[in-house]
Amino acid sequence: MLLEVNELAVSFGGVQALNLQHFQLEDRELRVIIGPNGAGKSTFMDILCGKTKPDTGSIVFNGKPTRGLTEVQIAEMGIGRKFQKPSVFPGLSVYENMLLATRMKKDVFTSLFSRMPAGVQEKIEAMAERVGLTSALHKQAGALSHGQKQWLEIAIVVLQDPRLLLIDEPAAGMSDREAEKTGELLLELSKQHGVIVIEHDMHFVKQIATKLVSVLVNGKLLMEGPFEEVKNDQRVIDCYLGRVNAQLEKL
Amino acid sequence: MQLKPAKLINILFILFFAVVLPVGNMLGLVSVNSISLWGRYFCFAIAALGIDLIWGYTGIMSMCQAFFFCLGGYCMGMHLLLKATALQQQLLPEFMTWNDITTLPWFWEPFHGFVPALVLSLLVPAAVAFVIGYFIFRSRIKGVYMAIITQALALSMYLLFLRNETNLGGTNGLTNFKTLLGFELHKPGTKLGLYLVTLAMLCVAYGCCYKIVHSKFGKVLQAIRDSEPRVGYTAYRVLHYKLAAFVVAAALGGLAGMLYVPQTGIITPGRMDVKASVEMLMWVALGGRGNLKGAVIGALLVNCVYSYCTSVFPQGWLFILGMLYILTVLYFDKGFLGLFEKIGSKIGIKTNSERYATGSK
Amino acid sequence: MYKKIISVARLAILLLGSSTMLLTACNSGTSKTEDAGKDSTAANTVKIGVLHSLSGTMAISEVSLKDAVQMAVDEINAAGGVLGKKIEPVIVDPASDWDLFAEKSKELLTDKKVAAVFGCWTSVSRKSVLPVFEENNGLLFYPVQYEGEESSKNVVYSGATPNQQLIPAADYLMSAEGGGYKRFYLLGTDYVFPRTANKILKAYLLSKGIPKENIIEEYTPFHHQDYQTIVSKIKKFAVGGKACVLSTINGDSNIPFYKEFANQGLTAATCPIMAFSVAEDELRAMDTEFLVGHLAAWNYYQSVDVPENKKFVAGFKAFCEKKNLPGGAKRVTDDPICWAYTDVYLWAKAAEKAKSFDVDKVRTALHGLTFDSPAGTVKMDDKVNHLAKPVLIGEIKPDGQFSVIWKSQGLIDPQPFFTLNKQ
Amino acid sequence: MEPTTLLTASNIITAYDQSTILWGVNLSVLQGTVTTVMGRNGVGKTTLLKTIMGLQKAREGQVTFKGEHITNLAPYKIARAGIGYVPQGREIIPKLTVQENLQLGLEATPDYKPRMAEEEIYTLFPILKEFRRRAGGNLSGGQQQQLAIARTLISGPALLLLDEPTEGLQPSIAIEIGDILRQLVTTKGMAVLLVEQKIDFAKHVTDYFYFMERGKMVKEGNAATFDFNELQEHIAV
Amino acid sequence: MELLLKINGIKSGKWTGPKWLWPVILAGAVLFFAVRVATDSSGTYVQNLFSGISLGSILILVSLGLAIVYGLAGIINMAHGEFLMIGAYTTYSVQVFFTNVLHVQSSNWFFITALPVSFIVAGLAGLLLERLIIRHLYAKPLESLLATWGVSLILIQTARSLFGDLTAVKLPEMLAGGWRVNENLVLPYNRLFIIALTIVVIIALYRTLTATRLGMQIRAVTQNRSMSACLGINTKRIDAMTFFIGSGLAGLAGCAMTLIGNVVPDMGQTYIVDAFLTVVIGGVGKLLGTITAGLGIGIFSKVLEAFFEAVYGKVLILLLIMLFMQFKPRGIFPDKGRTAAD
Repeated sequence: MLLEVNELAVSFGGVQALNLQHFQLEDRELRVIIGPNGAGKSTFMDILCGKTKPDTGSIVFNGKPTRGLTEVQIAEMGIGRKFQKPSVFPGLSVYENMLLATRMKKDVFTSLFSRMPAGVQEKIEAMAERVGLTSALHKQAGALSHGQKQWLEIAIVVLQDPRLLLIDEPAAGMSDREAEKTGELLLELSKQHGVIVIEHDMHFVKQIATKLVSVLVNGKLLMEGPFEEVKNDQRVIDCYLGRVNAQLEKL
Repeated sequence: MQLKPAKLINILFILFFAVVLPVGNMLGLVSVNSISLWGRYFCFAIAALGIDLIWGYTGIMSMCQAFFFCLGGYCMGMHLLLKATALQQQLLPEFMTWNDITTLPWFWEPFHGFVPALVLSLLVPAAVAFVIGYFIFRSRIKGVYMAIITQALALSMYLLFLRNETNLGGTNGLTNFKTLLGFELHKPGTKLGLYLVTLAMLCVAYGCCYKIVHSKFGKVLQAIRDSEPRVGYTAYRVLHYKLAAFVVAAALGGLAGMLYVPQTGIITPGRMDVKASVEMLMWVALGGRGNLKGAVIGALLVNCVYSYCTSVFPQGWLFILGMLYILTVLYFDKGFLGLFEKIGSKIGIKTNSERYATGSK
Repeated sequence: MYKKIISVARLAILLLGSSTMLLTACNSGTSKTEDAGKDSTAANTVKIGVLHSLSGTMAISEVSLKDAVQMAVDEINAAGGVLGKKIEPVIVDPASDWDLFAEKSKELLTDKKVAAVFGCWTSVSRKSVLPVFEENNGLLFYPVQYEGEESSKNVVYSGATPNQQLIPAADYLMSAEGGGYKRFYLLGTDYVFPRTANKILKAYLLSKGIPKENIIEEYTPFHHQDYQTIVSKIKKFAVGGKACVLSTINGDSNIPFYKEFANQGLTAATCPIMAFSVAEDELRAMDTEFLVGHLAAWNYYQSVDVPENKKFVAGFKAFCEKKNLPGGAKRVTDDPICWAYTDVYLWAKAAEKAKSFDVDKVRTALHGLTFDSPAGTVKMDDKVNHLAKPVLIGEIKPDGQFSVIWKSQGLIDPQPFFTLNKQ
Repeated sequence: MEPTTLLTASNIITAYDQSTILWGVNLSVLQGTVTTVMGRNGVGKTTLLKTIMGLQKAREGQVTFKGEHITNLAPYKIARAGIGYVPQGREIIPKLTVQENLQLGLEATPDYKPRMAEEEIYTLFPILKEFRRRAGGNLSGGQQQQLAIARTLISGPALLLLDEPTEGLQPSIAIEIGDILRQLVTTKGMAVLLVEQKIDFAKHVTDYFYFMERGKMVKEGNAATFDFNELQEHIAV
Repeated sequence: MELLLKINGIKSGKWTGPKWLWPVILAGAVLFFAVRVATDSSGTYVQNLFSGISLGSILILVSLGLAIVYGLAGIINMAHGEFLMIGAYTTYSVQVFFTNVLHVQSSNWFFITALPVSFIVAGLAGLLLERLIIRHLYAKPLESLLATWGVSLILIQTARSLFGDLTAVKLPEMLAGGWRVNENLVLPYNRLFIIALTIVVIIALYRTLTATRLGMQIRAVTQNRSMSACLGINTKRIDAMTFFIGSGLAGLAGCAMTLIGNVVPDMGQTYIVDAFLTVVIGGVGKLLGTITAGLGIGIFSKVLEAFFEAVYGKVLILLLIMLFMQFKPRGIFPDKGRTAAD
């Protein structure tokens, strides 16, 4: 078990944003989380990566609890996060962006004095190839298009070589072709890493949801199951198509 | 190929200040006064490099850099004053006598020797910066809060140094220095020597900062400026990096102050009031923040303008300086250097950072 | 496009505004260079430096001194100059920045090669330029009362030494005529003059048999504005009777202090303040009702009744009006202004006597020189560059002037290094 | 009588920095109708409304309202011209009371007088009357939604822009809001431009549909003739 | 140090100790003071308390304008102190006008006139500044800090060339002297007036912000700029109005300051850092926070000053503030919620 979450709850200004009874993820599993806006999907990721401190609950990652740790400590344990709004280092070049992310010793003195470990350059170039940024390697990251920034951020997260990747809406702002490529990349990544993806685009979900899909509604887990089952679940259809359904209210 | 004009400028700069000016001085074309003026400007330029590192590259607006500058200055000043006192065969510096102090305060003791003074003038500001920085960065104070807190800190330290009870000379500060390592400070030769040492230190500081900025460490600093949370998620300890940058900036300030004192002949708390720190920030803003050359040029230029205007427009220089500040912030957010580049690109010269500008289109 | 026009217009307004401000500010500055430059071939003029802050915190006090120097220069030039040469003042602004004082003095001495420099107010500025003058053998005329403990051959100190101001004031307060005060609150701004002054006063008072517990010493920072706590302390102190305050409070802290003093119910009758740093110029534009009856000790007041002074006061007012200086004909003279003015004459007289502008010769000629200053006849000491002069205790009147209530017998010799046993 | 065209947007191109969101959108709203734009997340529906409102500058194209150009005018001018805007997330001013929030709606009127009496609004939304002294930020989502609509109604706009009004609302309130919208359109002759993802709600209120994909209108038609099965396919899976 | 923090229930900048502790400490301090005041025969404590409230009210007066300007526009106005100076010089000019042109002998009238005039003059100066410079720096606090620093240099030097020297304003007759509580305790009328003025200003500002159309517009724009625009509010006009009020308040403070101090070109500098601290500690843009912080700093300073000398009191206060920011890096009343986290 890579990740196990129990009784996780957080509220902002009195509004319950997340109230998760139980959530777990196997190693090398790709999990898709869907749900309407404001369902607490991003908040869940914020808590996992340490950005938001939960009010109650336990998170056990790789056998170790992560509650109370800082973002850096959690990142060091091997959780990488890609945000909904791409967060890269706009002032640095694409190459430098990737260089900073690459897994190596990251303390002050190493950064100041050590030479780059062998193989990093190749690793970065290979990754650039993979995400289609080879030609843009020496461009400033701030000058990239939205889609390219998405790619770059994914590259940054992957280069960190985390055990668990948290990917928030990777296909937003991408063309169908690009989205498909992203999906392929995610599938490939899931062979070595645990991956959690938040996504709205059902085409994309269909492509990558090889195992389980979790549905979050109003901060609670509505259901969990294979994509076909989720797709045909009446409650899920309701919450995506807006048909009135009393079951939703009982949650 | 594109690096060439930039390198050329560097070489011209060093050539002019390291060869032309000193030779001119020896030939009697350049007055000793201008030599020591430039020597002092170089000190400011070193401090400006530190500010550029912490503000321009890391994006932390520290408004107590002048305090670090003064810490370095005071360390050197204490040494010089003890030497001068010994030379006059007195036991205590003059100001202590009229303050009814009979024995040398303990914290003056280490400054009898030149080497300890040298080391301490770098170490003290660095250590102070470490303590302050630790508490500030740890509680994630940033942006405006950082600026105001450091400003308040500078103010309180300024008030403290003004007091005679601190045994650092009060308002009058430390003055009446005679010799440095046996050289008489007022001799033109010593002045030229100090000028050259300062120039050399400026070059060394520039070189170090250049290395820092272009190392991975420097990239992390810029990353912190651009997107601090992302740096955390990329498993860098932001606190450590900020702290390191702050300490280096403080040490550079200390170095500058240390070199400044023997050339100016006085160090007073007036150097570290609220105004002083803001002015230091303005040098960097005017020169072009986030660019080491900009910091150096800004410091040199603003101080030239300051010296010139206070002589030529004794009552109007504040308007000139104030206007310069406003216009810079409003119109050239990349400072003089940005302006030069704009002009340069118009007439077809492509400089190093121009590449970024075109890249962003 | 529209936006562009707006922004260009804004730039134009900003530039226009700044240049007009600059012009108005430089107005007085340019007029002086015109005056000086009228008939000056280089050989026909002799340069002097004027080193007074025209901006920054000290400008408030120092600008008047610059005006006084200029007035003296104009008068001397109108009378034919010195040794047949017109005086050309080189005015720079050290901007209340002590480092800049050193820089500017270097510039004046080495680059501008001036014959003498008239300037400085604060001790720290004097200390800052002192090495420069000693290294380059320049001559600085320093017109402000100071703390002593210093006597450089390169500085002419025309202001009072401690014994020319503090001691007579203390004597007066302790005398039956002055009120026979027995309890003293020494209050000052925290810098070298008040510190030294209070040290001297304390030693002197102790030597006169005042018990230690009847002397309180306290300092506030520069620009201190809030005197509530201190005044309430004084009030408690004053309850014991026969108490007075010896104030070396500097500059802009005085008004808040006096106002608080009056508002908490203290008066000159119950507890007078003897000030060593409050002069007419500071009281000029001010509501003086709080200060009436309080005392000061100086060597000169505008109200001094000698013909030279009448001429000087009238001349100064006319000068300020003619030059369109702020305040115009309402300007007043005071002790430092008087000495700043006198300094130029002393220098001119010494140069005439020495028949040279050479610093060493002028200095030799200065010694023993007498001059009919606005304060009366004063005499340069034979050995040190200090003036022997009268000491006057004045009481503040409602119009911001002082009425002289006590005058020393003859001239008091300067004593830069104060020692108790000599008194 | 043939209803007149109230708002037209022609060939609108809008971009944030480098990425273009709207690629030449055409749309018109008739007086007294509810026009709905449907489409998945991120196709540019919200950007379209923001462009009409002047919050986002159109790079190309024109917006006309009541026959006058309002392209890229300052938002407050557009509001005063008679367009009310209820954004996604409602954007209630959180620390103002309900009543104050309502009063802010008057800013869009030239004489600061309500076009719809406060009482009338309270009859439409009785819950607001009950909570009128509460801070807007303390209301629940549905209440905020009602407040946001009421806030624009008070100035009597000719056109109401609604951005996903039912998002996060409990169904009963969603229906209520739909009913109110219909009521306004039929009794007051108001026009509504609605942006929605939920077909059921949209179907309930809409006269004319647009379907949007990747910054362009790809399909339009009358509510009566629109093929909803195809649409459902598009939106859901 | 770590240990100390742990004992106090403080970990990584966040208060994890019992919630009731702060109120209890506060109540204890108040109780302590109350007992001291009640048993105080010499008037020292009342005097100190009064001094503290008086200083605090000055700080509040100076900071209020700063707080609303920062809250609305995100501008750090380093020239705020200079608007105070403008207000003071306006008062001085009004006095000169009354005595020299109108020949009014009573010194009460000029001051009563000067109060509104200084508000308007400083406000207009602020409006001009907003039009020319600030407008382009909204939501860029650090840049605005530098630009307004330049403005402050220019304003100081302008005042110096216009007025030249140390000036002071006559104290109005009605405010001379003090209220004699007992032999040891005199509360000066001018300070009582400033406290009263501060209360009036707070109430007026509060009324303006809560009960007028302008106030509602200001609050709306402060909280949600773009939505306010969509509702038909001309946000630029509101920005200008806010700047007018903020600067005007500084002018009013300047007018009040003439009661206790003199009028000098750089008088604004004396208070500016303290004012910034007040705003920051109060929680940026929170009026209640500003008021609390102003009073707190005022009283604390005076209490400390009674035990230490003025300078050490000040240094100590600054250190305390630094320490305070460790636990509450966003002030007494921080913005809550998700957005405040980064």
